[in-house]
Formats: sequence, structure tokens, C-alpha cells
Amino acid sequence: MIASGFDITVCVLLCLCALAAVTGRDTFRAIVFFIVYGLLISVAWLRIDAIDVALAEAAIGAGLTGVLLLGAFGQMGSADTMAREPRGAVLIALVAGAGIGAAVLFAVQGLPPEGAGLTAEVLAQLEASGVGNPVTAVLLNFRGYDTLLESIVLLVALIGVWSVASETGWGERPGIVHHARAGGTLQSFGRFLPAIGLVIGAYIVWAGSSGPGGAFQGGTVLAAVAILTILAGLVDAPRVTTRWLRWALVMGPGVFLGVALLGLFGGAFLVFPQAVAYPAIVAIEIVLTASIALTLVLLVLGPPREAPQ
Amino acid sequence: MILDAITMVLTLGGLAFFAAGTLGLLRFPDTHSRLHALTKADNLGLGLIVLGLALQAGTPGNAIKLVLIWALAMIAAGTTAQLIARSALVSNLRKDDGDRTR
Amino acid sequence: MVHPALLVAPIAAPLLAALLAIAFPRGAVAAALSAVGVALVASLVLVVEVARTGTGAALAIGGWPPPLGIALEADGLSAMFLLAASTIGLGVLVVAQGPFGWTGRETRKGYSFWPLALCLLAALNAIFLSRDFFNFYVGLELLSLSAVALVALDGKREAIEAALRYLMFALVGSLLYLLGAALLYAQYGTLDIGLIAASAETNGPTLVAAGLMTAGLAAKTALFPLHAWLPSAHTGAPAVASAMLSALVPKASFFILVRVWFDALPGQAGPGLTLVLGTMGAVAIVYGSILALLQERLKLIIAYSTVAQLGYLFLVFPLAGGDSTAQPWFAGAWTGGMVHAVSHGLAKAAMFLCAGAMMAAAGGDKLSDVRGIVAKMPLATFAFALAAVTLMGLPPSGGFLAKYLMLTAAFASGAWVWGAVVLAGGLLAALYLYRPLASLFAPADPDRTFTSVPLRTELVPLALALVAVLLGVASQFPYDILQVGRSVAAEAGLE
Amino acid sequence: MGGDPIIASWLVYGCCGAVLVGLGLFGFMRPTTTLRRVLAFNIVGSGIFLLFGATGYRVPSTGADPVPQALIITGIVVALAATALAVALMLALARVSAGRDEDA
Amino acid sequence: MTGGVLPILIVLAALVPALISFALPERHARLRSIVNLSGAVLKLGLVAYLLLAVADGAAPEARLSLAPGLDLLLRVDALALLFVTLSGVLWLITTIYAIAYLGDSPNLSRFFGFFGLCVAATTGIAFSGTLITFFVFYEMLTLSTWPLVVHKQNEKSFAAGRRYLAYALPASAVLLIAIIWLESATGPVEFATGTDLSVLGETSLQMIFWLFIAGLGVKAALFPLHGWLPAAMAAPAPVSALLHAVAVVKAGAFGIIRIIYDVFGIATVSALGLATPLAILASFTILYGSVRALEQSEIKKRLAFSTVSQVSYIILGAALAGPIAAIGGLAHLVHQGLMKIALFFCAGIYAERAGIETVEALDGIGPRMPWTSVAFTLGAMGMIGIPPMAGFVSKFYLGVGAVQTGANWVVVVLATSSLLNAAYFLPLVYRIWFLPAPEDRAAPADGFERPLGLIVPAVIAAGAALAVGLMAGSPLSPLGWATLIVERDYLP
Repeated sequence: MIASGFDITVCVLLCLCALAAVTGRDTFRAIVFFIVYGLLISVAWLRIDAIDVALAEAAIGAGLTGVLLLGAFGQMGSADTMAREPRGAVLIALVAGAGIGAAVLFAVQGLPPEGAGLTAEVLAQLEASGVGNPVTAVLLNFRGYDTLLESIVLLVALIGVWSVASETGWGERPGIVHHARAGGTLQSFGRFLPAIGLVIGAYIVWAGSSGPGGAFQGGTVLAAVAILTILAGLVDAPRVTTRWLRWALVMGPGVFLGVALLGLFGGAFLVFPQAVAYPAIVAIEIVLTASIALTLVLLVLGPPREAPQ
Repeated sequence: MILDAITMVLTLGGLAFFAAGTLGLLRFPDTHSRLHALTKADNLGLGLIVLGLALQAGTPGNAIKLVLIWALAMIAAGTTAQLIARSALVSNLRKDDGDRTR
Repeated sequence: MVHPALLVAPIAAPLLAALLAIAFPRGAVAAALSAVGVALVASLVLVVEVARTGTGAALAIGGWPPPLGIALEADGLSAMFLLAASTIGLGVLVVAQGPFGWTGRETRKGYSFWPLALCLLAALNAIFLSRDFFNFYVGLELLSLSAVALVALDGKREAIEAALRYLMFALVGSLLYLLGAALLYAQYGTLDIGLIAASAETNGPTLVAAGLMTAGLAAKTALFPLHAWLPSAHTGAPAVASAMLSALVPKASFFILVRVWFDALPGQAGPGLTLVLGTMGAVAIVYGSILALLQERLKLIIAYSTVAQLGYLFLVFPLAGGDSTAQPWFAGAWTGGMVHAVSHGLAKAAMFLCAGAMMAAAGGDKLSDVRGIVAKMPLATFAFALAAVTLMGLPPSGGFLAKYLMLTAAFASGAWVWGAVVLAGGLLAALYLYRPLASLFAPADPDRTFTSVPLRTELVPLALALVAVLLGVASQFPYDILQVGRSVAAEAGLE
Repeated sequence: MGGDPIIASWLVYGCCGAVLVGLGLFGFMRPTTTLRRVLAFNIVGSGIFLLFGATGYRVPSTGADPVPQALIITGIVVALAATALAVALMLALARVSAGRDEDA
Repeated sequence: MTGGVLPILIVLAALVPALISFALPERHARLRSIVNLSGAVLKLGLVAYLLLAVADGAAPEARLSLAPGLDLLLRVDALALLFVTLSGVLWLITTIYAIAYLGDSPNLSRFFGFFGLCVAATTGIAFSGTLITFFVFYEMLTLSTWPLVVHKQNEKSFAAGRRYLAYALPASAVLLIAIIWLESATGPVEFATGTDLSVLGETSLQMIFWLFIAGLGVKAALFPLHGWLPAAMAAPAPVSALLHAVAVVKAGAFGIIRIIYDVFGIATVSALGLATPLAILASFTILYGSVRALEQSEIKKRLAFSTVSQVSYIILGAALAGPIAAIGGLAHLVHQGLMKIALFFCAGIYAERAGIETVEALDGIGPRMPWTSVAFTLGAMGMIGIPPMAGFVSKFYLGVGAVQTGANWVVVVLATSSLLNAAYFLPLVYRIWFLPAPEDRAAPADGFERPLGLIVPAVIAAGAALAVGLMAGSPLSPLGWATLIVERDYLP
């Protein structure tokens, strides 16, 4: 596929946004450029026919990470200024960046142009994997083990985020207290959007088995909706020590691991016999989505706040 | 064939509005006027582009989806414009009162 | 054929326990101990099976063979590291019941420790068993995030600062490694070690990929120029956690480095690479030892000792294949390196646990605080001394056997420099370990009182130190296991 | 823009990914605040994923290779987890060093 | 051969009591003494059985492989038994002496634990059949001796301990280099089968030989590596007895003998022109030790320097390439052990019971402490080499051996050293018996020569030195056994 002008424009814009985000002294400006960069990357993903990734990148890369960084910038505020930049260190960074960048460029252009990777193998086994969308097939069946570990990584990150709470704040609710004008635009927006968000999130998860979409993209949309309602002050996050919250967090990976271990009786780990593959994968996806959405919300909210003095 | 021509016209119109909006953003002195330019010009520009694309969309379903996207964009733009205006107003008042507390 | 449950248990058991610990904190301790116990038994049976059948035990996850699916395989090296990780893990968790056990109400530390520690152990076992480069990446991330969270667990300023610096190094390391893995996939169309080894050839992308992976993994193994994060991280962490951090975490990224260069791309390692890695290792030994000499705090001495001892591991690259025909055994340097990794892990875990117990008793870990503690805690002091013997590489410990094998390879292949470095490392270790030992054995001034600590905090390190010594005596069995499924390059050397 | 030589679109995005990695690493290694470093880390991450995804699109006729896509989605989620932890640690450090909460 | 388990049993006979006494809390003094004494007696019994077995040609061995081809080998040959018999006998009487000497001072469990470990390591060194086994037990000896040297935990003993390690650890590194250098070329070295040294060039063989000598020379107190020995006097008397007579010093000498006879072979050593320089070094140490001993006013320091010189007799015997000299050297290994331990016991009794530390304070102690003084005199006579004491026998054989190999200058060295010995021992004997005792010496409440546990070991040791000298002819005496060793294993 020959690169059209559009592709080149997108790439140039991407590099400019990255450069702007990386250089310069004002952090807020950098974060804004980062979010724009995130959206441009989603466009790039569309251009290379990776729709699932475009969804994920837009939702997680630009969306949640942007919110995280903005939130952090909000709370850090003055503490986040850099005194001065010693000349030598900048040079070293420049050399390292340029060097590794050049090496990777050299490697990329040296790759075999006709490398088709595992497309053929995946399509050949697609029928046996029980799902229509090849990406979901790889994600939940062929390389389901990676996805299982990855859902644990999310949990560990959450426990890590919670564990940096202050000593007094353990039983408290996570994140800072948000309050918005009662009946104001934010609150009405907060009431209006979740309905649409839920529908879209559920659809993405459901469509994931046959078309682009899936547990992570859907989960992120649902998480975004939840974050919005909390930002709008309509509902406050549950306390860290509430029991149902913990069981919900653990449910997704737990079910996935349980189903994987069931395979052991048949002599293999994480195996989905073709007959039962589709329902099993969809069930796992639904439970996983719930846990992932909850984990992502709590990750963005941050550690439990300090106990009121 | 005619449809393509109409789409061309509509998208060009949309582009013109976007250009105007961006120009407003750069030229206008304070936050409120910039907000004014952005919300007006960009939303209208998006509307025209969406209409132009809707003609190209094969099935009516896609056309409706495009309109829905436009509606969602409108609501989001409105809310954010309101919020930015309110926070700009509050910070200006504080600045005038002299107590620059965050 | 080994039942797949043996391969899956060391990974699944700790994960299940971690999930349970999150949802049901009151049962965390019981779940943790039983899970790691199951992992230990599984790895023991695995080791016996591997030794008996003489072949590795393999399992294609989900029934999909590579290149499509991910393969787990326990060859000799994985089985040994698995067994070491489970042994140390069980020991550490038994001692961890003290500071992090259930005390009636749920505390921040008490709640967070168990899932993090269990996920760390699960990640280790996942890495030791995997044959897939992207799976290594996910394992490394799980390992790094839980390790970073454990370092920050104390909540004090320097602990969080150390955790943040550790996270930055770890993230760069993971990204460089991921970039390498991506390029390898783009070049060979597969991520499986065996398939890449079959089709590996010298070309641009492969070299760049391997270089990036080496740089990334070196950062995570705290090899000399990239070690700045380790001492403060292992000192800031609670003693129980730093026992696992020092003994096991760097070994995982080193394990992957061995897989990259010995199993996946044996032909690609030019003399340049082995020289660079060897030099960095040698400098690490000297630098770490000198820094350890200057420290006043017990934990800092042990942390810098880790930086030094990790240097030994990287000498395996230049020394592999050094044995001449005179040696009746084969792959001496390589096996010596792996035995050193295991015996250092055991000894370092014992040492940190002793330091933790002594800190609890003396209320501080400066050498002056723990002076003359031998009267109150003879067992812990004896365990510390035994661990010191292993670190110095004095017989009859595992450390000595490793040093002997590496030295013979160095002298046989005429590589005097590496031989001199290994010897200097042993002497320097004696130097920087003499000060803590002398102050432990010194007569305590009478009015100094030490609070008593539970017996298990002394018995577990003693047991670990004894296993490290046992490794040097009954070493035929570990030697034979390490040969099962060993790569040819380990004997022929990375030319 | 139009007159440049004809090169495959995957190579454009591949090289763009490489440049992003270089830029991101520069941003990461230069002396800056932790927040900027986390931001640079995300840029490097997305650069690597773009490059990886581009290599999966070398033969457009058979459609993009699903394996890199799946791995990238996993990678993105892992990167988010790491970012969240980094941000949490950074805020905790600010809180503790501001002395507001010298806990045990 | 069922004998295979015997060497392990003997090592365990020393190791098990050590581990038990580690575990025993302080208050079980009686149980601890019983355990140690029974261990010593059991070991003696086993040694006796082995003496008979090895006499008629058996050579039981136990093998534990560390890596394919690299074995820990415990092998009982005649030379090993010579050393183990010495250490077995002396361990028994030193334990009795230590129990009486230390009484109820603190940390005795730890003391007897490390004491047992030391003897176990010595036995291991004696029985080691391969270089790597030798090195393993050699290092265990270093590690288990350090806590004994610093037992009193005062500044003086810590300084002595530091100095001991400062000498011992670099020496072990040097020894390791020698072993690795040799074995990387020839493969693992086993004493019984011998090794083909042609692989290495002559110069590297010489360098390896001198590295071995340097590595082992520290423990064998060869000049200039002897510095730690006098400083180690800060340790309690039983420890210095152990260090000097039973374990450490003998391990060094024994190691050198193994290297010369079993690794290189006496023929290669002389062919490479190493025998004479070693003999010169040993002779110099003999003279140097005696001269320094003259200057010492403290009895223990004087005995320490006398050990420095006496051990070099053994090395001299090994260095001279003649069979007679070899017999003399090997016999001296045992003779010196018996005489030196007697002297140390007496020095310990004088210091403990009568507060005598220096030579001047010895005036007229003879009549008040007859038994100790007789033992001391016998030991001193033996050291000087006056017949019929054991010392005379070994010096005589060394002299004849020297003449036999044409190294006449050695005879001169032996003569001068005997004169020097007389010069630094006779004044003591003269003071003990012929000078009047100062009035203010008050005898301790229950008399000078109590408790018996101190006196009896000293007398036994001195008596044994005399008996060994008298019955030198019989085959079971050290001299007879040394002749058997030389005939069977090391005829050049």
C-alpha cells in the first residue's frame, strides 16, 4: 500500500506533537500536546488497519492517561517546576535519544518487506478459536495467558497505588473530593452522558467477539463514564475497604484463572474446546470487562485520601 | 456525481468555518471571546462536514450514526465551553479582587 | 510426560492466593503460605522429573503450539531457578508473618504486602517457565510493578523516592526490551525462543533488537552503569521485602538475558558483546565492593554487596566455553554462573532476613546499633556468618563451587583478567563483610538491651544459609540438573 | 508534499514510530520533573507500539497481522498501569516531603 | 571395602560433638564435657583400628562428587594416619586440659563447638585425597580457628584475630590460584593417582610451586609469613596449644609435604631445582625463629617463635630429597607436636596457677610445682634434642639424611639451631630448679598443682615425648610409622 500524502501528514504532525510535548518548560502545555498526540496516534492506527488498537489507544492512551496526567498536574501544581537544566545531561539525553532512534530506524528499514507475521496461522485457526474477530481470538484464546497476566498486572498496580496512601487514610475513599455546583452544567452533563456511555461500552464489549472491540476497549469506555460521574460529584468512590468492591476487582481475573485451571483436568492449561469456546470467551470477556472498568476507575482516582483531621 | 459535488461544496464550507474559528482563537484578546469563536465556528463547521459525509455514507444507518456523532460532539463542546467560561470568570474576579489565592 | 499441572502450579497457586488476599485479607497469610508451599512441592517434583527423565517438561498453553500459542517449558535451568525462588519465597513469607501478619484490624502494610509479594513470586515463576519473548515482557512488568510497590511500602520519604527512581529505571528497561522483542517478531514472525533459534541469522534488525534487549535487561539487573536504583531501593524496602528483591528480582532479568544469548541467538553474540558485559560485570564487582566497604548501615552494605555479586553473573558471557579438554566436566563457567546465581540468592535472602531480625531487636541497622548482638541472637549471627561465607566464595559453600568452576574456565582459556577479577571479588567480599561480622561478634556493652524476636526470624535465615552451603557440598545433583536442556552455546561459548 | 518518492505506508509509520521512540527517550533522559518523565515514557511506549503495529501491516492484502495488535493492546494497558503507579508514587512523595503527613 | 565409611566416621566423631556442644546451652557443662571426651575417645579407637588395617596395606576411601570428575575424596593412607593419630591423641588430652583450664568461664559451648570444628577440619585435611578436598578443609580450618583466637572478645584478641585473617585470607587466595592454575591445565589432581605435569611448562610449574608454598607457608609459619603466630598468643592456653601443636601449624606443614610428594613428586621438585631453595628458606626460618625466641621475655611468645623454627624442620626434611631425611621430617611432625603441647600446657599452668608469665618469674618454681616443672624440663630437653628424647631422634635422622644427600651445610644448620634451642630453653630450666624462689609468691588456696585436669595432660604429653624417643625402634612408634610411609610411598 503506497503511502499517501495523508499518511505523511499524520506522521509529521505526530512527530511535531511529540517534540512539543517533550521540550519546553510548561508542563500543562506538554500534557495538552500529549493528548492531541494521543488522538493523532489513533488516526495513525486506523490508517494501518488496526481498528481495535485505534479504539484502545484513543480510550486508554489519550483518554485515561491524559486524565491521569492532568489530575496529577492539578495536584502537583507548584511543586512541579524544574530548577535548571545542566547542559551536560541534556546533551547525553540528546545523544542517547538520537542514537537509539537511529538504530531503530536502521532496523526498521532492514526488515523484510513481505513479512506477513502470523496472519495466515491466525486466520487458519480462527474457526477453532470460537470468535470472529482475529484480534480477540489472539487476545483471549491463542495468547490468553498474556491477557491473564496482564489483568493481574492491573490489579498489582492498583494495590501499589493504594499502598502509598498515608497511614491514617487506609479506610478512606480513594481520590480527591470532587464537588460541582448542584444542577450546574457539569452535573447535568454527568447525568446525561453515562446513559450513552453505558450503551456504547456494552456494545463494544459485545461486538468484540466478531468485530473490532473487546474487553479492554469496552472496559475503558465504562471506566470513563464512571470517572465522569465521580468528577461531576454525583457519586463518591466506594471506600477502599468495602467488601463488594474487592470481590468485584478480583472477579474478572479470578474467573479467567478458574476457567484456565479447569482445562487442567483435560490435560492442558487455559484451553477452550471448540464447541464451548464462544460462550466461554464471551462470559470471560464480560466478567473481565467489569473488573477492568472498576480497576481503571480506581487507578485514575489514586490512593485513598487522608482521613479528615 | 452530483452528490460528490455537493459533498465537496459542504466540506469546503465546513473547512472555511474551521479556519475562521482557529483564526478567532489566535486573534481574540481574552478567553471569553476566544470561546465564542471556537464554539460557534467549529460546531457549525463540523455540522457541514458531517452533512457532506452523510451523503457519501452508503446506508442510512451510517448517516444516522454520523449525525449522532455530531450531536455528541455538540453536547461535549457546549459543556466544556460553559465550564471554561465559568472558571475563567471566577479566576478573573479573583484577579480583580487582588487576592490571588488559587 | 510430566502432568501439565506441575508446570502450571508454580504460577497459578501464588496468583490464586494473591486474588484471595485482595478479597479476603483475614485469610491472606494462610493462603500465601499454602500457595507457596504448593509451588515449592511442584517445583521439587519438577526438578526430580527433569533429573530422572533427562529432558525438559514442556506445555503448549491452550493447546496452541508456538508460533501461535505460548509454550511453557521447564528445562534444567528453569527447574533450578524455580526451586530456588520457591524455597526463598516460602522462607521470606514465613518470616513476613511477623511484621505483616493479621493483627485484628486491617492495616495498610498488612493488607498490601501479601498480594504484592505473591504476585512477585508468581511473576518470577512465570518468567522462569516461559519460552516466549512477549510473555517475558508481561512477566517483567508484573515483577517490576510489585517490586516497586514493595519498595515504597514503608511510606517514608526515602523509601518512596527510591521506589520512584527504581520505577523509572525499570520502565526504561522494559520499553527497550519490548522494542527488541517487537523487532525480533517483525524479523522472524515468531516470539518463541526455539523457533527464533532455528531461523536466527546475522542481520541488522536482529543485532539492533538483541542490543536493545540487552540494554533493557541490564538496566533491570542493575548492571554497573545502570545500578544507581538498587542500593537505595533495597535499603528503603522493608527487610523482608528486600530479601526477595535482592535475592530473586535481578535474577529474573538475568535469566532472560541468558535465554536471549545462549538459547535464542547463540551465533549472534560477537566478541564485542561478551567483552562489554564482562567488563561491566568486573567493574560492578570492584565498585560494589568498595562502596559496601564505606557504608555504615547493615542494609546498605548488603545492598551494595548485591551490586557486586551481580557482577559475577555477567562474567559468564566471556567465560562460557572456556574449559579445555583437561576438564572432565563441560560448560563449567556457565554452570558455575548459574550455581552462583542460586547460592547468592539463598545467601542474600538469609542475610537480609538476619538484618531485618537484628534491626527489629536493636531498633536500628547501623553497625553501632547491632554491636555485640551475638549474645542475644546467636542463631541469627551464625546464619549471617554462614551467608557471608557463601558470598566470600569460601568452601564448603555453593559460592565456592561457582568460583572454582569459573576460575578453572578463566585459567584454562587464558583469560587471566576475568580470573583475577573473580579472585579480587572474593577478597573484597571478605573485606567488606569483616566489618559487620566483627561488630556482631564484638562484646556488647552491658547496658545495651535487645528486644527479643520470634525464633522463626532466626531459624529461617539459618535454614536458607545452610541450603546455600549444602549447594557446595551435595553439588553433583544440581550440576546434572543444570545440564538438562542446556544450550550448546553454554559449552561452546559465545564466539 | 506530493512529489516525494513512493514508499510503503507501513514504512512511513514504522519510521515515524522510530522517531517517536527517539524523541520520547530524549524527553525521558533529560533532567526534568517526574511528571514529564512519565509523559515521555508514554510517548516512547506509543512509539514502540506504532512501530510494532506498522510491521504487522506490511502485506495489506491479507489484512493487518492480529498478533501485534493483541500484544499492543496488552502493552497499552500495562503502560497505563505503570503510569498510574508512577503518578501515585509522585503524589505520595510530594505529600510526604511536604511534611503534611510524617506517618510511621 | 567396608572401610569406605571409616574416614567419614572419624571426621564425624569430631564434627558431631562440635555441633552438639553448639546446641547445648551454657549450663550443661558436664554433658558437654562428656560429649567431647567420648568423641575424642571414639576417634582414638577408630584410629587404632585403622592403624592396623593400613599397616597391612588397606586404603579405605569415601568419595562424594561435586561435579563430573571433581570429587571430594577422603582417603586413608599411611601419611594421613600419621597426622590423624597425632591430632587424635592430642585432641583428647587438650580437651581434658581445656575443661579444667576454662572452668566455668562464659561462652564455653561456642568454644567447644569451634574447637571440635577445628579438629574435624584437621582430620579432613589429613584424609583429603584430592587438592579440592584439601582446600575445602583447609579453609574450614581457617574459618573455625578465627572465633577461637578472638574467644576472649577483648581488644587484644580481636587485633590478633584481624592479623590472623589478614595473613590467612590472602594466603587462601594464593593457594586457590595455584590449585586453579594447575588444575585448569592438568584436570582435577588426585594424590593417589598422581598427575601428568608435562602439560605445563617448566617456568609455570615453578611459579605454581612457589604459589603453593606461599599459600601453605602462612599456616606453616614459614618466614616471612609467620607474623600472625606470635600475635595469636592472645588466645587462651588450650587454643594456643591447639594452634601450635595439633592443628593449624601442622596443617600447613602437612600440606607442603602432600604438595612435594604427591602432587609434584620429589623427583620433579629436585629436577626443577626447587628443593634447595626451599631447604634454604626452611633453614633460615629455623635460625630466625630461634634467634627471635631468644629475645622474648614472655614464655608463651618464646614458645611461639620456637614453633616457627621447629615446624621448618619438617619442611626441611621434606625438602631434602633423601629417604632418611624424609623419615626424620615426618617423625618430627609427631615429636614436635608432643613436646610443644607439653610445653604449652606447662606454660598455661604456670600462668594460671602461679601467675608466671615471664621468664624472670620462673625462679625456684621447681620445688613448689614439681610435676609441671619436670614435664616442662622434659619438653625443653626434647626441643634441644638431647637423647633419649624424641627431638634428638628426628634431628639425628635429619642430619644423617642431609649427609646422605650431600647437603652438608644442613648439618651445620641443625647444630647451630640445637645450640640456639639450648640457649633459649636452658636458662628457663636453670631458673626453675637452681634459683631460690622469691618470698612473696603465695601459693593459691588449694596448692599449686590443682586441679589434676591441668597437670595430668602435661605429664602425659611429656611422658609420651620421652617414651616415643626411647621406643623409637618399634614399628608402631612415629619413627617406625614414618619409615613405613617413606618405604611405601615416597622412595625417590
